[in-house]
Amino acid sequence: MTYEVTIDGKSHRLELERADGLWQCRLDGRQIRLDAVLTRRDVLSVLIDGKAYEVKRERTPTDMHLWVGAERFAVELRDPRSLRSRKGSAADERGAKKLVAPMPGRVVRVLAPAQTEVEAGQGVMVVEAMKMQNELKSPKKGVVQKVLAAEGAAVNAGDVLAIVE
Amino acid sequence: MTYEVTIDGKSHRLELERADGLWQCRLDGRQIRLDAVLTRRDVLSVLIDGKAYEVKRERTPTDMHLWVGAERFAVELRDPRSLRSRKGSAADERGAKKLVAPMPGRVVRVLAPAQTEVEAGQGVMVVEAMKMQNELKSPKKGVVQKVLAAEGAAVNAGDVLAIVE
Amino acid sequence: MFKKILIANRGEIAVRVIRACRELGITSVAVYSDVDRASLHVRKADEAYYIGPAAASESYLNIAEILDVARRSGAEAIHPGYGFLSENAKFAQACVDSGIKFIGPTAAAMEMMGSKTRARQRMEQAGVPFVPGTSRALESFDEAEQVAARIGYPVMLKAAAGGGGKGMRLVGSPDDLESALEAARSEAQRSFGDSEVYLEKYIVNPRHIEMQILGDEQGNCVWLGERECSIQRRHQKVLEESPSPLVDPDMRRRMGEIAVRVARAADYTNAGTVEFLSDQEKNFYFLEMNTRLQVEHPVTELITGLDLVHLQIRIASGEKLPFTQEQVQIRGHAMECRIYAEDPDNHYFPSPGKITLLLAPSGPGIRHDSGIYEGWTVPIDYDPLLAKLIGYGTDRKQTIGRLLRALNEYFVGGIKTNLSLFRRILNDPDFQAGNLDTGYLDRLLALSAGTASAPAGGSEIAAVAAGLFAVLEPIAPSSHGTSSHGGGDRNGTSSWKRTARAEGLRSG
Amino acid sequence: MFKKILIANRGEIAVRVIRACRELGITSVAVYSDVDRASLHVRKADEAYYIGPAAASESYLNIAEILDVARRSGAEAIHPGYGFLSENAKFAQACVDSGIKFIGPTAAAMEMMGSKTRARQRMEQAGVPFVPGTSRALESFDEAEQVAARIGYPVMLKAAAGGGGKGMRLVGSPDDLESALEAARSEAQRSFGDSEVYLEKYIVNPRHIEMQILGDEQGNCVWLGERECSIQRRHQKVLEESPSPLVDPDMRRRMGEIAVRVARAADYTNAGTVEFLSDQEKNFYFLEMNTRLQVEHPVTELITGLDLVHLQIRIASGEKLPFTQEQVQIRGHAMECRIYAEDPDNHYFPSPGKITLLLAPSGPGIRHDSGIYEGWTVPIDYDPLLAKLIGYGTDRKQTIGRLLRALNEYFVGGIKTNLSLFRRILNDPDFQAGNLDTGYLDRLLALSAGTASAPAGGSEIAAVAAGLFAVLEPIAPSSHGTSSHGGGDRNGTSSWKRTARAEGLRSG
Repeated sequence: MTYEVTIDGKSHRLELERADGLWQCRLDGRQIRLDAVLTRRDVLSVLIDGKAYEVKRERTPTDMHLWVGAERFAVELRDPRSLRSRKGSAADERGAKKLVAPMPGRVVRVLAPAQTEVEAGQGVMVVEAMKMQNELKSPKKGVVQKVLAAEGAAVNAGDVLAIVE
Repeated sequence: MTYEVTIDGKSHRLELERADGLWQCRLDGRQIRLDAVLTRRDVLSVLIDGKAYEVKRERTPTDMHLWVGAERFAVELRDPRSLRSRKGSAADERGAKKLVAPMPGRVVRVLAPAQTEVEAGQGVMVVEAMKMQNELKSPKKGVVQKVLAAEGAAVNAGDVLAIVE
Repeated sequence: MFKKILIANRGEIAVRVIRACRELGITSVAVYSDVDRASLHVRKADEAYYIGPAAASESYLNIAEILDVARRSGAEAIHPGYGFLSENAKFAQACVDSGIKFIGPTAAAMEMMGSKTRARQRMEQAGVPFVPGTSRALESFDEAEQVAARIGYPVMLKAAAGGGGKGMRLVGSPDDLESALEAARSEAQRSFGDSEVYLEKYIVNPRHIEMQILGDEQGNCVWLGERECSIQRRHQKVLEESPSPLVDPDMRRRMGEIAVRVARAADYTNAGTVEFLSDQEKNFYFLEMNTRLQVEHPVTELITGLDLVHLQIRIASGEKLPFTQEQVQIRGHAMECRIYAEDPDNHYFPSPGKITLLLAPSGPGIRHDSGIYEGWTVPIDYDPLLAKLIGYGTDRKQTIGRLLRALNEYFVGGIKTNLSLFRRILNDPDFQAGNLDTGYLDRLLALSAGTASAPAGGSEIAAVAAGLFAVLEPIAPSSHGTSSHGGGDRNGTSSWKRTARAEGLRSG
Repeated sequence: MFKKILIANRGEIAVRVIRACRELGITSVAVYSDVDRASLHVRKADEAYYIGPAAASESYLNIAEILDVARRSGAEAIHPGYGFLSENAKFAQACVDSGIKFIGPTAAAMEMMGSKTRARQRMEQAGVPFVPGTSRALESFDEAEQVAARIGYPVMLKAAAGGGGKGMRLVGSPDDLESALEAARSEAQRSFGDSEVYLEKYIVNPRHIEMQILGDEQGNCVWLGERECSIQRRHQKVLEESPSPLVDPDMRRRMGEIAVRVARAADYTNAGTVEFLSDQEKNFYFLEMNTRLQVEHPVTELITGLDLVHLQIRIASGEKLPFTQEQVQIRGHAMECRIYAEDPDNHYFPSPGKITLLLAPSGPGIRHDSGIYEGWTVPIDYDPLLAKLIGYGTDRKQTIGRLLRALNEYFVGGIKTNLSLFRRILNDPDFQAGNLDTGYLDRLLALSAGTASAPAGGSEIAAVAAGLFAVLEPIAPSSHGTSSHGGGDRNGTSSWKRTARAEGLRSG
């Protein structure tokens, strides 16, 4: 199996192959022989040259992280054989940008309704959770195209709240 | 939804219906109104008239139990609309009987090879686990038709080890 | 002894009290709001009743509804936990009026301690030490000069009508007093329309140290040792310990005796905490009394071997304190980490949501008082305290080692927590040396986090593990971030403001 | 202090020692057999090495392989845990010969205590009390009469060559002595070809009480309080507590001093336990010394506030005991439940297999030392001890209440455990009154289990819940028993016999 893995934004090429009950890996060309078992859901026990690592997988609605001990890594994984391509999202990044709820909460105020011109970093709406208010700011200079959550609405992490173009 | 539920061998007819976010049940004709949520996998929180019950579901390879607090109940459930019928297994019970491994272990001795005549309660084979030996006894008087696990074999809970007819 | 108790709270403290009830053979009654039906306290209670919508004002602060549940369920007493109604004298009185025992002090004692001016008068009469200074406005510069000379520099000028730092001036030497007084007065006039200013000794690097007391309804009162609570962020406690690294047996005895004097002066019954401000020379001054069980009560339980909730219930049921001051044995060292749902990498913003994976620590010297479980969704409506990790050891060093070990085992996936903050504090040499004051944590956080704890090759292992997970436990592509993971976009989150602290959950 | 320690064990005790290493900043090295790759001790260790097939003789008892791993990994010391190689003097010596520190007593001390006759000689010289009687064969009826009169009736006659009850006779009064002696002699002759018989005082309703000691390599030795271990089934401990309900401060001091005398007579170092048989009048007699850490060491840790594994490691690294006998503070009450994978409804047969659901207890006064996790498959190859649930409280009653509360929270699904046995013991009035002896548990189990604890309507709730589960969380029909659930057929399982106890894991 071959994967393209991005760890904290840095891309790696990973080849994995089973060998005598162990795993033979090539990470960016470098050979690593290791022993790995899934101990329980989302918890992997990895042994490399006698060193033991407990790796935890964390999934949130918006992203995936792996924890090696107490250290956290943002992870993206793709199988190069997969048909899916990155171009779509790359184009997204250039044009319209989405304002995404970073955590569940409730919209308490819309600061920049649709069609408002906004500067990069200007507040678009205020979301409250656990008695704290979070002002969500425009990721770019542009015009608010749509506001997708009204005042008083409950939102989940990962919900698109507005689009700025 | 209507079910036939057997609790510790006793059969009950259960009708379940959602009503205003709660559940309206009829158990053997008696009305029970209750509030139930699945809190995590296999753990149900049930409220009936203010009383709170934590019900745990336990699945082993051979059976299913529900625990209400510290009390354990053997449970069978069937949907009467289901096509499956009980006749097959009922016939089994009358004719050939299976000798089933009650837990994982290793066969250390076969006491009654195939074609041996055995009395009810006579030892058929010995299985060892955790340094204790368990003599599995014939469930009926008859002849050992087949022995399905050889000496030294590892067996799992629920495996059929022999058939006596 | 009571047969049935209602717990007017939620989260870890409700679970804590439910456990105490079960240990004493008392039936526990939980209450819950719309978003708490699946909460751990409802799972663990013997009975549970719905009391209203998510908003605390309509559920956990809804006195009428809670008393109605108490009556319907036949509860003889109510434990308020901390926060919510725990320091609400009206609620305590309403319980009495309904013939239900409130497990805590009387409404009168709560009211007295709740009024700063009445409390100060009464406590000064009882000989309780306050920060030296004038409690009234200064008449003249001469008076200011005399008072400052008497209490010693540095001193702090404060606006009598003030708050929020307006009209405050720190004065380091006599030369600066006159100009500072004028500046403070004119700023006070501009800000509050009142130029009156008073003067207090300025405590350099103060420590927040508090004393646990317990009084029965027969007039017996004991102290149970101090807790150092100097590790604070935005005036909220983060980590507490007992004994305090500062306090020696003599200071402990003096502080304990004064705390008992405070309690007696207020006719105080049940569990309470007397808060002091201490300087680094072991002078300490009365701040206020918390008239309830504190979040951090477990550290006192571990060093004394007592169960404060059992004792609260026994006292409320009319029992005498089962021991004397001399029989209290303080042994070992305990420390509590408050585990919050908040993101340390992002200004400690709250992080409610679904807990996808939970590995809880256990083993020697570790107590875990938790209100969460794997698969539960932390609601957006309440305080972000998830659980408390409490360590006990023979001495402070062993306790720190055990907590670091437990933090290593502890994992909460799906939401952000402040677990990494405790790794940082407990590994910090200044903390380990016991050099604490209320500014400690802000100073630590102002430093860059550093990368000392990162194991070599961690990112390589993560890369390999990502592939292994994909092979061994594939997950649906929709549920993880194969596309851009910019959802938690750092640009998008900023300038959180705490809006309300009506429940005061984090203060104590 | 050591930098790296190898733990030559598995299960909960390996996890326990790994935790201590991490708390002390020591790198831990685990070893594992074929069936333990996914075990908790491998997950928790810093390093882990394969040592052989499932059979203990080829892995956890494989001295050559374990020493090879120690050398390859650079471990400076080996902690043997309990069971396996922990009381193997050859292993202790092989460690020394390989330049690796064995964390425990010297091989010489282990050998001495391992030999009953040498140990008895040395201990009698040191004035350690044994059960009164003749240690040699009786010469004549006259001698028997004199000895019996001296030590007092009842007495027990025992075959010198004997065992298994053959040639034994209980004698209640002088009138019965002569006929009993003749009967015992002829039975001994028939059974063993040797008619020699000796005589001992018969202890009515004996209690098993043991004393923890700790000695450093500088010659200091202290005792740390007793543990009552009278709750046994088939001579295996099930529940232990400290203090013993029988022991008063004077008896504790006397027993402690004799235990220290035993240790000194054997030049004993590190942690050890001196076992005594006690009668109900507080007379106690030396039985044997266990030259290792005991399964039940946590109860001593909780009442003393000390960490015995930390201290074992410190002592082995050459440190002096950091406290004196006078500084040991015993406070509160602790009790341990040994959670085994065995079926209480079916003669306590072992029950290995996959753990499908695990709810672990926590909170005030609860310590959970576990070697298991949800999703793990308990292998068929080793001792069925899964975990230890240890409770601490201000007094014995509170400790029992806390354990009952914790047992209520504790759930292990997929395999059978003896959790219900502890509910029964802890709720039993005789146990609560402290009326214990080594026959207690057999008597309790001989009574029918009763149905006192069954809540009314439990089966109705189970019936409704079965339907609710089917709607809310349907599972594949293959994985639960919709067909006849006769798999665990009661007829099929019987007459288990314990085959070997080479590792002695359950003995203490």
